[in-house]
Amino acid sequence: MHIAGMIAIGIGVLFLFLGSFGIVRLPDVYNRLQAGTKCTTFGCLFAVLGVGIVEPAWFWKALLVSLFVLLTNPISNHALGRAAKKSGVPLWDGSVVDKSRDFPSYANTEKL
Amino acid sequence: MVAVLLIIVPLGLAFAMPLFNFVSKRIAAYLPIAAMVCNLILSILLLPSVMENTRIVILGGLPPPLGIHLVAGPLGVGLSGLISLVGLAVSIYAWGYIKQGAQDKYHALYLLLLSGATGAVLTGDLFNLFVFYEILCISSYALVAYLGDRNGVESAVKYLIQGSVGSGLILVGIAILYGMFGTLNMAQIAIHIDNVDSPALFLALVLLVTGFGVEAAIFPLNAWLPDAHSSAPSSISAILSGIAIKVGIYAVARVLFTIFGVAVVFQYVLLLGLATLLIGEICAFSQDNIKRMLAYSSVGQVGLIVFAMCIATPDGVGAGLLQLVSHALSKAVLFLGVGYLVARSGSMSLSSLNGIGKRMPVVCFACVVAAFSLVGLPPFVGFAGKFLIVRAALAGKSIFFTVLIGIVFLATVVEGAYFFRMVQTLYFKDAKRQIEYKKVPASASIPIMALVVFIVALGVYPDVLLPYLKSAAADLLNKAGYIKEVLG
Amino acid sequence: MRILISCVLLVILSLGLVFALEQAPFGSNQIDNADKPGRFYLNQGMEKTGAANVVTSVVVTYRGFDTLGEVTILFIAAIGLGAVFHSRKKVKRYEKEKQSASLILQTGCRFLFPLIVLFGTYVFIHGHLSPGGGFQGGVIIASAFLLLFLGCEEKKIPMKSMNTVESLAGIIFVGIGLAGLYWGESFLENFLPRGMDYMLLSGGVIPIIYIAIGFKVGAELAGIVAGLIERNP
Amino acid sequence: MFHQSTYFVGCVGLMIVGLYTMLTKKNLIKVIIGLSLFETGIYLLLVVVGYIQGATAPIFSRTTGSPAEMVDPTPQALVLTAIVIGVAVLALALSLTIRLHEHYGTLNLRKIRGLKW
Amino acid sequence: MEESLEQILELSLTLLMLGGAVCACVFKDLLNAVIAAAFVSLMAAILFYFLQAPDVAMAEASIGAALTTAIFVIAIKKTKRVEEE
Amino acid sequence: MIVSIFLLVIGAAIVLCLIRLIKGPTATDRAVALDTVTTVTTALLVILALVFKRYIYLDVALVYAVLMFIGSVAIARFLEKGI
Repeated sequence: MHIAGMIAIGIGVLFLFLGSFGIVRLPDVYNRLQAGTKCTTFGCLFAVLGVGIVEPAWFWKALLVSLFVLLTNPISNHALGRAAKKSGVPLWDGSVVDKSRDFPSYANTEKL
Repeated sequence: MVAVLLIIVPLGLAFAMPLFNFVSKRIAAYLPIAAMVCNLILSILLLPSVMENTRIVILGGLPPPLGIHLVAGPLGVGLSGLISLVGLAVSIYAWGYIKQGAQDKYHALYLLLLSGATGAVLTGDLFNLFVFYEILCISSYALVAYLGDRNGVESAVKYLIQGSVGSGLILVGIAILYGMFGTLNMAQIAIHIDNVDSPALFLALVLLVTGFGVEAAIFPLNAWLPDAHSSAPSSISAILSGIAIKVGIYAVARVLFTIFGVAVVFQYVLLLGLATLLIGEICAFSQDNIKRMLAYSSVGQVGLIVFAMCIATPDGVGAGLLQLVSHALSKAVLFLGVGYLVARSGSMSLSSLNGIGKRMPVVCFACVVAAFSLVGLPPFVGFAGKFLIVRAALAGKSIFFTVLIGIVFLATVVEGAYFFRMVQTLYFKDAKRQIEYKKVPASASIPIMALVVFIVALGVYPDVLLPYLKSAAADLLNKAGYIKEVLG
Repeated sequence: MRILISCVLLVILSLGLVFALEQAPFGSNQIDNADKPGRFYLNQGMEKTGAANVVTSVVVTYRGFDTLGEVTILFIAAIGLGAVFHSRKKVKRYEKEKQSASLILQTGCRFLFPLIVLFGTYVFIHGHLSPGGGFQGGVIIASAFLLLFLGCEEKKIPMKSMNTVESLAGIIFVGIGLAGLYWGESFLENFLPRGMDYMLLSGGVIPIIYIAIGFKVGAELAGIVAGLIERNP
Repeated sequence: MFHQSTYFVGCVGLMIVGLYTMLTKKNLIKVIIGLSLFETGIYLLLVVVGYIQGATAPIFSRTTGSPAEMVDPTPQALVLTAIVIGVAVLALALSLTIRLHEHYGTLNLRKIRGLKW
Repeated sequence: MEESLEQILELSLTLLMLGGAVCACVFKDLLNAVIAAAFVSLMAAILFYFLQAPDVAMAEASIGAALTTAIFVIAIKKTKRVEEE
Repeated sequence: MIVSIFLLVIGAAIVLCLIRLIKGPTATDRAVALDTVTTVTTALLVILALVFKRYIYLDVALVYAVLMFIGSVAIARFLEKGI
C-alpha cells in the first residue's frame, strides 16, 4: 500500500515538474496553457490521491481535494485562454491551425 | 467592571446603526450624542473611585499577565472623560452641520473613532493598544475623505500611506518585544525590560515611538497633519485636533514612561518636541488659509505638550496634561467656530473673513476666547497650562532648561502674533464685500459656548483639576506603582 | 537623489533589524517559563475552553477583545468605502465594450458558488477543531460572492440583507460578550459548558462567536468587493 | 539556528523591498502594492518569533496531544488579527485611489499637487 | 539528510519569495506587478505552513492570494493599467 | 527520504514557473505561470501534510484547491475586458 502510494505520488510529481518545464520551454501562450493545464492537473490529482493511498484514513479528504482541483482548474484555464485570444495575443508562427476564426465572437480580435 | 462599557456602548451602537436606519434615517444623528452622554456620565462616576486605587478590568476570564485587561486608572478614565466631553460637543455640532454625503455612515464612523480613542487610552495590553489605535486611524482616514472632494481625498491618501507605514513599524516593534519577553502585557514587559540590556530594545523603542509618533505628529512625521486637518469637514478637524493627536501623545508617553522608562531618551524627545513647536508656529504664521493656520498651530501645541511631558518630573507631566486638556478644548472651539465662519463666507482665506465679527458675534467671541487661551492669556485655562510648564521647567534650575524656556517664549510670541492677526481680521477690518447674514443654528452655538464656559471656568479655578492631574502624572511616571497595581 | 536617500535609510533599517534579530533570543527560550502566556495557553487552554485548536481559543476568548477590534476595523473599511464612494449626482451607467463571461465560466460559477459557500461554512463551524475559523470562513464566503460577480453579472447581491446580517452578527458578538459579563465574571468570558473534546459541540461560546465572526466578515468583505466593482467612474 | 536565519533574511528582505517600493515609485497603486509586501514581511516576522524548532502546530487531535511540542499560539493569533487589519486598510486605500483618479485623471504622485512626500 | 533537504527547500522558497517581491517592484505594467505580488503571497503562505501555522497559512492564502489580487485588479480596471514615467 | 526528493522536485517546478513569470512577454503568460504555481502548490501542501503527519493540515490544501482559481479568473476577466 505504502509503495503503491509513493509510486503514485512520484508519477504526480513528475508530471508537475514536466508541466512547469513546458511552461518555460513552449513557444506561445496557447501551448503553455496546454502544459500548465492538463499536465499539472493530472499531476496534482495523482499526487493528492497518492497521499490518500499512503494514509488510508485520509483518503476521503484527499479525494475531496482532488475533486475540487478537477473542478476549478479547467475553469480558470479556460478563462485564461479565452482572455489571451480576446486580448489579441498572437499565435506562434509555427502554429498549423486556428479554429477560432470560425466563431464569430473571436473574429474581430485586434492585434495587441 | 463598568469601565468596559465605555468602549462597548459606542461600539455596539455603531454596529447597530444599519438596523436603526431601517426604522428611521434620522436616528443616526442622535446615536453619537446618546453614546457620549452615557460615556461622560460613566467616566464622571468612575473618576472619584479610581483616584483612590486603580481598577483592573479583566477581559476574557484570565487575570492580567495572561489575558487582555483594561487599566481604569486616573489617567485613562480622565482622558476618556475628556474624549467624551469634546466628543459630545462635536456630535451635537455635527447634528446640524453635516448635511451632505452619507450621513448615517458619517455618524457610524464618528462613533467608531471615539470608541477607538477610548479603548486606546484604557487598555493595558500592547497589541490591544495597537488594535484600538488602528481603529482610530482607519476611521479618521475615512472621515477625512468623507466629503469626497479633491483636497480631502488627496490628504486622506497621504495620511493613509504614512499612517499605515507607522502602524507597520509598531507591529515590528511589538514582534521584537514579544520575541524577547514572550508577553504582551505592558506591566510585565516593564518588569523584564530592566533586566535586559540589548540593542534590540533600543530598536524596538525607536520603532514604537516612530509608529505612534505618526499619529501624534512629532516633528519629522508631521507632514500629513496640516493637509488632513485643513481639508476634513470642520467637525472632523475639531475631533482630530482635539482627540486623535492626544491619543497619539498618550501612546508615546505610555511607551516612553511606563514600558521603557529610560531617562536618556527623554532629552532627545524633548528636543524633538521643541523642534515641532518651532516649526509648527513658524509655519502657522506664514499661512493665509485659516484652517491650515489652525492645523499648524496644533503641530506647535503638540510640540509644547511633548516638551512639557519630557521634563519627566511629576510637575512637568502634570503641566503637560493640563496643556493637553486646554488644547483639546480650545482647538475644538476654534475649529467648530471657524467651520461656520468658513461656511458663511465661502472661502478659507483669512482675508475673506474681514469684519465678520460684527455679523456673527457669538461664534467670533468664542473663537477669540479660545485663541487667547491658546496664546496663554490670564483668565483662561491656557494660561494655567503654560504657567505650570514654565514653573516645572525652571524648577530644576539648570541652564539647559532656561535656554529652552526662552525658545518656548519665542514660539509663544509667534503664536500670539498670528492669533492677534486673526482677531484683528475678525473685528477691526472692514468687510470688502457684503456677506449675507444667516443665524448660526443653536446646535452649533450651544456646544461652542459650553466649551467656552469650560475654558473660562478651568482658567479661573485650575485647582479643580490639579489633584486629578497629580495622580494622572503619577500614573504615567510611577512605573513601579503601575506594575504593582496591574500585577498585584 | 530620492532613490539614494531612501536606499541609505533602508540599508540602515535593515542592518539594524538584522542586528537586533540576531541578538534577540527567539524561539523556545521565551515561552519555556510556565507563567508566560504562550506556555499557559498550550498547557491549560484545551482543558479550560475545550477547543482543540489553541489558536482559536486564544483568538476568541483570551484575546477576544482584539478580535472585536479587528472585526470593527473591517466594519470601518466597509462603511468608509461606502462613504467615500457616496456621490449625490447620478452618473449614468456606462457599459462600453463590456464582455460577458463565456458559457463555461457562467455554468462553472453557478455550480461552484453553493459549494464554496458550503465549504466556507464548514471552515468556520469547525474553527475550534481544525485550522480555520471565522475570518478564513468569512473570506471564503466573500470569495464565492466575488466569483459570482466575475462569472455571472446578472446575479446581484442583496446589499440590504447583507447590511442586516453584518449588523446582527456584530450585535450578537457584543451580546455574547455582555452575557459573559452578566453570567460570568468578565467581558467575553466563556460561560457555557465546555462539552466533549473533539466534538462539534465543544468549546462553550467559541463556535457561536466564530459563527458570528464568519457571517460578519463574509458580509463585510462581500460588501467591500461589491462597492468596488459597482463603482462607475 | 539555520532555520531562523533563513527566515529573518526572508522577512527583513521582504519588508525592505516593500518599503523601497513605497519610497521610490511614483504610481499610487505601486505604492499600495509595496505596502502589502511590507505587511506580508511583518506577518512572517511575527510568526517566526513564535516558532520553535521541531514543534508542531498548536492544534490538539486524538493522535497528537503533547503541549510540550507545540509552537507558541499567541503570535499566530496576532497575525490573524493583523492580516485582517491589513486587508481593511488595503480596501480603503484602493477606494481612495479610485476616487483620486476620478478627480485628477492620473495616479502619478508627482503630478498630483500636494502629494509629495 | 532529510532535515537538510527540507532546509534547502525552505531557503529556496524564501529566495523565490524575495525574487517575486523584486519583480513586483520592478514591473512597469501594474497587472504584472499584481501577479507577482500574488506569487509572493503564495510563497509566504507556504512558509507559514512550514512554520507550523496552518491557520495563518489559510488566512494568507485566502486573503492574500485570492481576494487581494481580485480587488487590485478591480482597482486597476477602474483607473489606469500602465505606470507612466 | 524519497518524499524529500519529491519536495525538491516540486521546488524546482516552482523555480521554473518563476522564470516564466519573470520572462513572460505578455500578461497572460504570467497569469498562466501563476495558475500553474497554484496547482503545484496544492500538491506541495498535501505532500507536506504527509511529511508532518497531521491530518488536519489537509484543510489548508482544500482552501488552496477551492480558492486559488478565483485570482486567475479575475485576471482573465480583466484581460478580456469583462469586469
